[in-house]
Amino acid sequence: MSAQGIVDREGRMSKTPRFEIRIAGFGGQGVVTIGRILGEAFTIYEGKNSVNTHSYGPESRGGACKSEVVVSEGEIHYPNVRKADLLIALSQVGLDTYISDLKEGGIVLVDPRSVKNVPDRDKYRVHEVPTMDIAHEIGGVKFQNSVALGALYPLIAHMIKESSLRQGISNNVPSETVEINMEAFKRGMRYAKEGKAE
Amino acid sequence: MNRIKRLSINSSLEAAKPMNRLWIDERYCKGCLICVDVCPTKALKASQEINAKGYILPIGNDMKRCKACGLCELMCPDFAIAIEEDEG
Amino acid sequence: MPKKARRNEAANISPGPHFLKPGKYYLQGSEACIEGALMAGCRVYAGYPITPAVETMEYASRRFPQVGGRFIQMEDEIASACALIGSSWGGAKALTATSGPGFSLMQEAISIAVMSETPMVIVDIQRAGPGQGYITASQQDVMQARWGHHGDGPIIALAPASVQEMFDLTIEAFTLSEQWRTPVLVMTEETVAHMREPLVIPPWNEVEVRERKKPQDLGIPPGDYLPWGHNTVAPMANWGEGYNVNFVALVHLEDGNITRYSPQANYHCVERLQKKIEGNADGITRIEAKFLENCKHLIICYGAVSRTAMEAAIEACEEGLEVGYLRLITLWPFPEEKLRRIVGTVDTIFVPEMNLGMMRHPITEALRDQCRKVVSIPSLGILHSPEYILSKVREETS
Amino acid sequence: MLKYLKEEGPLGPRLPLIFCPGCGSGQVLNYTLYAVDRIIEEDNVRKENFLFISGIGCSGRITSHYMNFDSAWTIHGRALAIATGALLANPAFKIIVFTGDGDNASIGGNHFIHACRRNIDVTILCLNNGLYGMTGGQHAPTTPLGMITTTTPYENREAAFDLCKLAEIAGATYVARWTTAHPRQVIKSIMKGVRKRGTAFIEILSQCPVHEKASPVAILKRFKRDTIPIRRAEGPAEGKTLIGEFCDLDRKEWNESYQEIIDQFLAGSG
Repeated sequence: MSAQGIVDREGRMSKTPRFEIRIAGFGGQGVVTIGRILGEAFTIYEGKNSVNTHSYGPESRGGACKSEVVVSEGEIHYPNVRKADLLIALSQVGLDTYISDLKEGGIVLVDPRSVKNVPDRDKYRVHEVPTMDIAHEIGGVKFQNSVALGALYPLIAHMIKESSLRQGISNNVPSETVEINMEAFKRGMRYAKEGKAE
Repeated sequence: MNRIKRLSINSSLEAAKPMNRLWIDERYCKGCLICVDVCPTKALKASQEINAKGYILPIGNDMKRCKACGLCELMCPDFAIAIEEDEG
Repeated sequence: MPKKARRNEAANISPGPHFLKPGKYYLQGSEACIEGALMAGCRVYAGYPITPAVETMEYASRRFPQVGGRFIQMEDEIASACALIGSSWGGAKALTATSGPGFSLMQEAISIAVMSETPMVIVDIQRAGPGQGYITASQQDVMQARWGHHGDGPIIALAPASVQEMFDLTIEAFTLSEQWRTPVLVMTEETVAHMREPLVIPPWNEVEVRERKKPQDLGIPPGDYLPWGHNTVAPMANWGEGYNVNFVALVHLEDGNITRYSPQANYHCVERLQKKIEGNADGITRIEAKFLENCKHLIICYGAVSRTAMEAAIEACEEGLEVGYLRLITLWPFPEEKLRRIVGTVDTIFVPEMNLGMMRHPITEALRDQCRKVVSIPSLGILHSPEYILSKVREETS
Repeated sequence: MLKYLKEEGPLGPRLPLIFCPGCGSGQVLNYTLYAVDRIIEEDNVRKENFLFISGIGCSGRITSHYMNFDSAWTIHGRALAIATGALLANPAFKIIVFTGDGDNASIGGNHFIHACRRNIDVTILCLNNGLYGMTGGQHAPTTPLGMITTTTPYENREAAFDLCKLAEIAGATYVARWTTAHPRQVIKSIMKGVRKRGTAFIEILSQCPVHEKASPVAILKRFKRDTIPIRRAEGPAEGKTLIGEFCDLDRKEWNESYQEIIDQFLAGSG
């Protein structure tokens, strides 16, 4: 957490510390869904304030796409990420574009299937999870977002309960796919903890 | 409609993967696999692994069967498959 | 949002189970806009798909029938705006949402609505222009909002800066459109419409819902009814109420007579419209000000950019630069007197906008003798970052 | 037909196409270029005479920045108005308009019926995928009754146009319907349309895998299964969509007729 809290003229804490998350990849990887689930989980189930924004090109598939979540105890003015605490890069372009915006010692989660050159390990806390492959094994690339969330959980467990993430996922995926998405979440988490998915 | 003689030359053939009379350009192919389905002699098939963009590309199933009929090139939505120029 | 405790009659449709229960939600700006419209008693949505206003329309297509409302996807934006006019005079509160290209198509219908004093609400989720531009955010339609429709004639335009305000200001838009019998524009950006943030739905009876004044309420029988007369805001009889209302948008006398044209009639007809809105600007408009006491410089902003401006103003204060913050919640009618009253004398006024400088013109005109210099801070296709605004402030004030 | 596309521009690559994997738009572009290639070859028409115009939507993106021709990517639904203008400046243009079911029959409906009424020399390729693809799967004037889309969550309650009937009634002199699964027929129809002086309207059922949530191959198979050529359809089409050529008439083309007015003056001035 970056501490920049100040008391403004009216004596109100108007700028509270922010935890900034950015997810980057290409259209169809669930980048927007991951952002929405994280935002909802932090706000509805953890009682924090959060702003989730996303931006993508006109392409429904294949175009570059990013989603951001800013989490804070108090008011959030500027809605976008300023210097990310956590970067999830599901594509090489996503990593290359945003790695420079990651704080020193920030966390970066990459998918080695599409990210070939891994970021500098002593500058950032790098985690590699083959989210695309794991999703592919249990049913298709469209479950990649739940795998990524599972892989992400151990890294932010100090800020959010597993149940909040699970609840966020079940609210934001088609009802008939909740089960597979939960399985995807479990495998992503297990891989992050034990280095293997099954 | 005679055999499609004037074939489109994939001008950047070096970038494409040669497969005995067929070139597939991985920069353009999005793994829709229409070519695999329309090939009358089943010369193509879907590969097993996914590429960096998450697509499953077509690969040769049995390229000896390929008659260079051009149906795959005709039906490809992304100009990603081309038949080797016919010297004859 | 004006918090007057009044039961939410909402055109005598008791709040059905499908209103969101009071409490905290996590919605997208587009969704909050629709929830606000429903809460305000809006029961007709007529729209056409255009990025980035699609989510608003899709959410409306799910929600409107749930509360007995009707949703339609018209053949284009011209048709959508025309449908709003029909729905309004048919007795309903009507809404649409669009973006730049669609907003341009709607201007003729808006002009007719201004002349005929037709209440309706249009949400413009601005994207980069001109032409096809791009689908990212912008504030490049704010002058079109005022001057886009042909001819004179005022308009009311609000600028929400958060998901909560997409809810609150849509309700306020309907309140103002019914109260002043005028089209009201909600000028937002792709940023706010697509942003997800907490939204608090207040207890329903705290939501001020206003209905248009009707001749029946004032005891005016059909024979004596002047559709464009009686007082500053003429009561509005709707079709189907036995008042034989002849909707016209030609220059007309207060009873709707269009045969006795004269330059005087023309002047009176249009000047009356202008006075109705511009003359009551002080009551209609709202602004938000912070850190203004003895500030040396001032940032004036609106909409999504105000989120960055607030962060920049706070950090500027941290650096000892005396920078005040003022946000226009209402763009049109331009709150000139209010600004002159609230802003003392300052050195430099910074106007960050997601265009090449538009609202800086009325700002400059209003405060020309209360500041040394107005500096425009433009950004196209992307929301200003705090660093960008701060760098401009430092540059000008060093 | 890659030779008719610009793979590179002075400031960088122009491909791959923007379309989703397996989208019909790319196929229609390819079929069109095959037809144009044959016409340039057989009728020795100059490549410079061809003009591709499109509106907005997925179909609009067909005449994007990679066309190795003169092209215009214009306003939603207004391609035909712009085409009309082009013909007023130069009646010799061979104009092909790419449009979609929404672009053409919803916002562009008025220009569509007037172009047919006037019988201006243009070949209209209307990709009909039954929905709005670019903006995310909303219903269109061609969406069948009962369909669920992102703007008809409780089933579509509006009847759909028959675009070919509309074109025919409005006055188009060549009207045909095919699907992307009938490449040779599409190519032949496009060649006929370009060669015909007058309004040629060719509706092409085109797949949208993303919003139909089906594989491109499955939809192409469905196009083959659920359509029946007019020749073989004696009785009612038993729920199948009629494909084939609906009309091929001769009626004076707008410019041809207007030229008669101009010629009077030229003749008069002797």
